Amino acid sequence: MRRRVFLIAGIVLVALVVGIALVSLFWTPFPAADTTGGRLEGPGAHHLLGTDKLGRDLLTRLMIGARIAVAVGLGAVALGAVVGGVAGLLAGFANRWLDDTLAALLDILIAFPTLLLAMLVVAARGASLGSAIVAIGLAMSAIVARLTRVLVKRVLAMDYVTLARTSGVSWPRIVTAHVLPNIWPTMAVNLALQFGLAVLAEASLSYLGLGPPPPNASWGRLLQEAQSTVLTAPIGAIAPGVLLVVLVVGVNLLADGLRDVADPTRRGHR
Amino acid sequence: MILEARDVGFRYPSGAPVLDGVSFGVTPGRSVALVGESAAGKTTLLRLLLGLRRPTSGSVLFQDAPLPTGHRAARDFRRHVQTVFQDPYSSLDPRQKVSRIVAEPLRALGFTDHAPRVSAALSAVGLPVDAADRYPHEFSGGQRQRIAIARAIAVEPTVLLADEPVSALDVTTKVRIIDLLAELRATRGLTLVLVSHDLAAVASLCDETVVLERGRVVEQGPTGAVLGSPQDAYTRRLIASIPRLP
Amino acid sequence: ACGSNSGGASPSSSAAADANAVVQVGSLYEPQNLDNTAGGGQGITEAFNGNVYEGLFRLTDDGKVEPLLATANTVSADGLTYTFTLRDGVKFHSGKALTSADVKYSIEKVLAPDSKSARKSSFPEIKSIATPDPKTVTVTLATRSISFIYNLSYVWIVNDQAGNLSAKEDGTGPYTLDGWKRGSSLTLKKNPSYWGTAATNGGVVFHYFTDGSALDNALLTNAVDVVTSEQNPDALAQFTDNPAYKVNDGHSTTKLLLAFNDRVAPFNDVKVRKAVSSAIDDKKLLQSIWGDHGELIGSMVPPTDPWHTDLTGVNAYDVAGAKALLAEAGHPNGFTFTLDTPNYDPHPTVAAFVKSELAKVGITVNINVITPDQWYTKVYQNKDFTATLQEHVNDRDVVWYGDPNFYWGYDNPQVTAWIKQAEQAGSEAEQTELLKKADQQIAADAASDWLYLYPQIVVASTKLSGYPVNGLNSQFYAYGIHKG
Amino acid sequence: MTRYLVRRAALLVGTLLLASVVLFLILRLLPGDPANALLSVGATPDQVAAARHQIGTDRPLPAQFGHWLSQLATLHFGDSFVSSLPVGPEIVSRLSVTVPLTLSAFVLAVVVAVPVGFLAAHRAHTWYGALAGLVSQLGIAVPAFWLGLLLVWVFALNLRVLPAGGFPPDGWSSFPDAFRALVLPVVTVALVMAASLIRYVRSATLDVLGSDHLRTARALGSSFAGAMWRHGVRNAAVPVVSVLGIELATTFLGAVVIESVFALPGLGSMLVRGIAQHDYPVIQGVLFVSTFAVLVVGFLADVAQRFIDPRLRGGLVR
Amino acid sequence: MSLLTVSDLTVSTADGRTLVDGLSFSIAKGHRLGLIGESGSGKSLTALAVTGLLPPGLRASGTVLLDGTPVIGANERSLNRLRGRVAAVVFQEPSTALDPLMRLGNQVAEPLRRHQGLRGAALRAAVASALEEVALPARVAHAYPHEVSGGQRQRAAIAMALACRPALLIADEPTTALDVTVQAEVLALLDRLVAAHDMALLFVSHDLAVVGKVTDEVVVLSSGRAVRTGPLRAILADPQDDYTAALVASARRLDEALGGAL
Ligand SMILES: Nc1ncnc2c1ncn2[C@@H]1O[C@H](COP(=O)(O)OP(=O)(O)OP(=O)(O)O)[C@@H](O)[C@H]1O
Ligand SMILES: Nc1ncnc2c1ncn2[C@@H]1O[C@H](COP(=O)(O)OP(=O)(O)OP(=O)(O)O)[C@@H](O)[C@H]1O
Ligand SMILES: [Mg+2]
Ligand SMILES: [Mg+2]
Ligand code: NI
Repeated sequence: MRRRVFLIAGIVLVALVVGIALVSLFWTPFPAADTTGGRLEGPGAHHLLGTDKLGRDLLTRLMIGARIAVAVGLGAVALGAVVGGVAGLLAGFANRWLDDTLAALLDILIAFPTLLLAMLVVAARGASLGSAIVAIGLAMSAIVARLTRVLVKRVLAMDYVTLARTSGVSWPRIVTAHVLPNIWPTMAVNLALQFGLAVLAEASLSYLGLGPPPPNASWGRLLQEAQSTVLTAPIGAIAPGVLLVVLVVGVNLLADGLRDVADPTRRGHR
Repeated sequence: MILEARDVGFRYPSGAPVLDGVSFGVTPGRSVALVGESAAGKTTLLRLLLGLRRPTSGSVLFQDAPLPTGHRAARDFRRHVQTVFQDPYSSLDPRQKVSRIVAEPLRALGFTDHAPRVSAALSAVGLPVDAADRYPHEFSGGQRQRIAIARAIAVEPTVLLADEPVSALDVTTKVRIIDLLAELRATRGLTLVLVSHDLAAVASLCDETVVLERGRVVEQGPTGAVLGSPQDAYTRRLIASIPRLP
Repeated sequence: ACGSNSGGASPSSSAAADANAVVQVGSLYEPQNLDNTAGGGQGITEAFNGNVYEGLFRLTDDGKVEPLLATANTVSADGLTYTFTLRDGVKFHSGKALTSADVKYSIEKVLAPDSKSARKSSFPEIKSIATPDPKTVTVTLATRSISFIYNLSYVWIVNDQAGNLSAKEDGTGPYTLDGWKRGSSLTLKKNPSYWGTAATNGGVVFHYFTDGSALDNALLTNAVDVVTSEQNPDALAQFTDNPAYKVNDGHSTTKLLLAFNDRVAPFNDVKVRKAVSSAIDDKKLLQSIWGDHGELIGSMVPPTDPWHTDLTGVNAYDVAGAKALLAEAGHPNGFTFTLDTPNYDPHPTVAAFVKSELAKVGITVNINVITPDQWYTKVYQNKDFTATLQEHVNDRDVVWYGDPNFYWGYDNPQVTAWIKQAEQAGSEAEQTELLKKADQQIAADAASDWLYLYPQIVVASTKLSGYPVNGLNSQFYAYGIHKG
Repeated sequence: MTRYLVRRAALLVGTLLLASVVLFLILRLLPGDPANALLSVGATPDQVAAARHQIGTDRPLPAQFGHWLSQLATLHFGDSFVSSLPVGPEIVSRLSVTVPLTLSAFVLAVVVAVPVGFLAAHRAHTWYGALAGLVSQLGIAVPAFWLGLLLVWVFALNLRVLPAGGFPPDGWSSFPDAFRALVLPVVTVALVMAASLIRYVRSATLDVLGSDHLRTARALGSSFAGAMWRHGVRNAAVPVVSVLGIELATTFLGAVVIESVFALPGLGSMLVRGIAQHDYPVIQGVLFVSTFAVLVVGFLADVAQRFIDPRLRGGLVR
Repeated sequence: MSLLTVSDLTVSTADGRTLVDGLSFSIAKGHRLGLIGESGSGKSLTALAVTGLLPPGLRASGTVLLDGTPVIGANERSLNRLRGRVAAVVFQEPSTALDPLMRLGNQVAEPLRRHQGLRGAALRAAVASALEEVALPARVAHAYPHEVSGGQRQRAAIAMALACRPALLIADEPTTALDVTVQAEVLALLDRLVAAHDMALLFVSHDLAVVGKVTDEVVVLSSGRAVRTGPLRAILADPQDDYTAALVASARRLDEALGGAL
């Protein structure tokens, strides 16, 4: 019962942010680049949440930020899951020598900070939303790969995999029929965690000027800009943070809940 | 001989020899038991017979030819030889419905009529039709073992290799599964290779018995002869250990 | 219109001041190393200029050049030979007495091939430096240079025996270096054997921050006494409302430019440049970024340069006029261009504003965010850009408009000639006159769009007095500060 | 165990070598000219060429790599391109902030996370357990610098009990000041770290609570606390230790933003500056040290795990 | 007076399912009782309820008196005094019932230390003799559980349970996971030790033949209910109810198959 409550809470929180992001594609209270408002206006009828230094509508910026947060989270997680998942699968199946080498390489990649990767990608492709996603996704893939490797090895040791082999099931089919379905519940929960970390990582990349270019500011950038005006216009600093927390917590609850509902072994009683 | 081990020796890459000069064979329609205490190498031998591992020395023959290699060539072998394992929990993928589990070898071996074969196999092992739509965790240990057997017989194999298929079950269930296997043997002419240390099961199911001790065959012959007048000290000890009803 | 110089000029009652008190200074500019000819950067100028090292001349806080280690100088009639007499009794911190050899060494150090001095290129060609006696230095120039004395105020006189000064110092100033914790702080101690008036405090500690809010917090918690350059106008409220602090609004020389590439279309057309310049509401931009601080400028010359004239009326904000000009230039429906924007503040914000303003006249701006390194290679060296944003920090840098090869590619032979003549002028009045003409011309040509002049805000505890408030050339003279 | 240690240490050295090659190559892949950072607007082409020659980036790559490796072999990290000062001493000086910061935050995080995670598992069905879970969820979602700013606002600006930031100029020689300077940053990092640790401790505890051997101990008269202490802690430690290793390693450089918020002269800010200026010796030096630290921590975690869990001692289990 | 009295024991889940339903039996000092039934019939839960060790989420009601002390509703402290000293348990799965991280000698030492207060050399001697009692070589004391065979693990578990000389030994399918040969040895060992120390025994199994090796009296459990109680021989001769009849028939089938072969 409590699981249901958490799942529903997760759906509501994520739907809220995703809804905002979708709406922002068609409609925002003001155009993204509009600077016609006054400097740091408080909330009012015209600007519902007030404006920033340049007179941009805060609600508009938050809505666009939602779009970026969702894009960064989904994009980075998708990239990390694919690249990391494939690398982890390879290591999981590899012979000992290859496995050791891959594991050492993963250790090194994990030791390198995301920041360095981000600088590399930005230097190669220019600062953009895509670059941020690629950088975060690549950094994430090392962590995903490490986890995948362990999970894959565990599944491969199960009797049902041996049985599949004795029935002449091909390796690719074993991967899609047994390995992936059995690792995804754990992966999903971890990827949800990574989703949150990706959105937070984008915030610090934006902080260092490596995020998407203006006027499409992410929440991280909003937070950073508003940090200097937190005394005069606190909403600007609080609102993006709250949305960030809403999204990250929502995604985690959603993933936990989905696992519980979608995983047959957790449904009903034991 | 449909399946035969000829002077087979084996060691795992990271260990001491497990099998040493093992020879035995099974003719179509007969059943052979491999008995021996834990770590004697029964499961390992089974793996070799299944072609999951290659013997370090000697050879394994299927229909008097070496085990085929390669995916295509092995298909015929796989169609003829199916397996049931001891642990009814880890041998069923917890995230697949029973229908998919049973259909897996059908799909892999190129059968097209999945649905009728799945329900035929399920009813052959005495499971209700609606079992197909459920997940393994919704079944008891005995029922799971039936699912595993249904999976093995769905492709109508000629040989069934079973690794301790009843050891994890309680007495009542054990008897039911033994009956089921006996029935399948009778109705389908199934050749059975049974790995077990449970001599009651062996006595109920197998024509011949091979006794393994630490990777060597110490005794083999008709089950009645091996159990009735054991020659080897280990076999005698094994028989003496069996608890009997008062 | 802003700078009340009370912080610097009038030390209040020094009765309460403690001559041994240590002044805690908060700054955002950490030195890279301790040598301004080896890439020490803005930070080392702030900490050492006038405090640890001294030049032959000193640039005062209000922009005047006065003699320091030189007591007198004479210029030959052709304006090519300068003779300097050195002050008596000056000793380096290591104890050695100052001689003309040190001066020759120090000037040559700035001009050496491996010198990374930002001033190197502004020096005129020096033919020879002679040291007829230990107290006299004679410098012969290849061409006349009216700015020579001014430029010398940037040349630190160092001990010619000192060797590599990247991690130590040997100057003549009122303080000696006591310690440097990289990434954190730099400590100066009063020099007990200073040749001149001793410092009015016991020492200075510069604390370095990378985050403006952290710096403000340090001031609020009395961890520092003064912030050399406040970057956040919105944090000022907490100091202006508090009697324990004083906010000083001084003049800086840092100009924010929307620099066009004047070589390429569409900005090779003066009408387009003028249109863009007058389509942007600089006043609103300044107000947005800096609140009530900073000033508008109409050209490259800040009010502290002697040749300043108020040109804010040229190409003033006028959307209708801008549209008309665009139509005249053949762009009635505007056009699209890419704005190369450095990735650090305030550039991205300003870019967003420019985009929004130009949208009103139909011009579409694509913002391309780049790193400082990319800016240097792409824009500065390869001149591969259409328009860019950049801040120019130095004073007296209008002269760049006289160099057609400079990155913005402004090429007006008349202006080039004026600027060249100005440097070779016989008097400062003549120089000023010529540069004023050049300045007016570049404004009229809208060579770039000068968006605004940064404020120079020094915030200090009211316990402090006698600190500089203008921070010209990033310097921060600490020797006159009283702490009570 | 000794044989394992030798093999594992050899692997560590191999990985480190591999890391230094990867590191060097990645940096040279970065477009951009390190000489740029040395110069300002107004630099002449001669100055640029002179700068390139001085820092050696005009030499062929293998020569540069060989030079760096030979320096490393004698434990020198070279001179910074930008400041021309040796990198090694600066790293050492910054480690004197980063290491205490990371380690004490780590210890504090463990001290917080273990009891909370344990209670969250032990009382999984109560409001208390749910609350602990929720708090850790929130902790993961809150950006670290937000938390830092909040702590500064409360403890430095309002209560005035701790400094808002900075590190004393004479470092640890004025111990009380240095200690006070690290309190808030340590708490910030620790809370963020604890939030994710709680989850791991909780699940490890759940596993242990359901284990047969704990039940055996209890069935033979051991109290719950006694059984937990003698059997539970060690068994729960096995999975947690490996996570701890990764966690400690990522915090080592992850504190960049925190260093900026609290104006601490740590390794993270040195790296950020190095990257921004393309100062290869600085980046290489910092990353080499941090990679080394991360790998050593991983090594220690592995060894600790094997020390705790005899089942792992069979072979080189990674 | 009986050592263990169970009356109307009911175990149910939080959502109201009844797993053990109104079970009653008693064991007198020095007597033995077998608890049999097929998988899932509630045998293990009964054994756990008797020692107050039900997993969280399950509730017991009814009365369980161990040596006169009520177990259900008792506080931890008094239960800890009963466990090990009055009643000790050997569980089904020797590979998980022992702490994988602790040497067997230390595990055996633990109850000795706790209940007999032994330390140092005396403790080491007691451990050695406890191991000797279950016919384990002394070197096993230094081994970890994964380093010895399943039979040896189960012997160690028995040694732990016997270490404090409990008045009642509860053995929950102690041989199900073992080889027949090892099973025979362990059963013989149990039989001998229980007799030697005059302990009472509650023996849980699904195998009538195995139960028959150690005890005469049995309770037959089906779906949590006792369907039959009495001497094993009587039950074999006359199963009465359907469930017991099926159980007996299965056992006979296997036994006869063997008999035919031997
Ligand atoms: N993958 C493996 N790698 C190394 N050694 C193995 C492997 N699998 C089994 N062994 C070893 O090979 C020997 C024989 O094992 P096997 O599993 O064949 O025995 P078994 O007769 O089936 O025993 P049981 O009755 O316990 O199932 C044992 O000593 C075992 O430890
Ligand atoms: N913690 C639990 N929560 C809910 N149901 C449980 C729990 N533990 C056991 N059960 C259920 O209680 C019933 C009886 O379980 P128990 O373990 O006592 O059976 P058993 O007779 O010991 O069987 P086996 O021979 O397989 O050990 C089973 O249906 C089982 O699914
Ligand atoms: Mg086996
Ligand atoms: Mg049980
Ligand atoms: Ni003014």
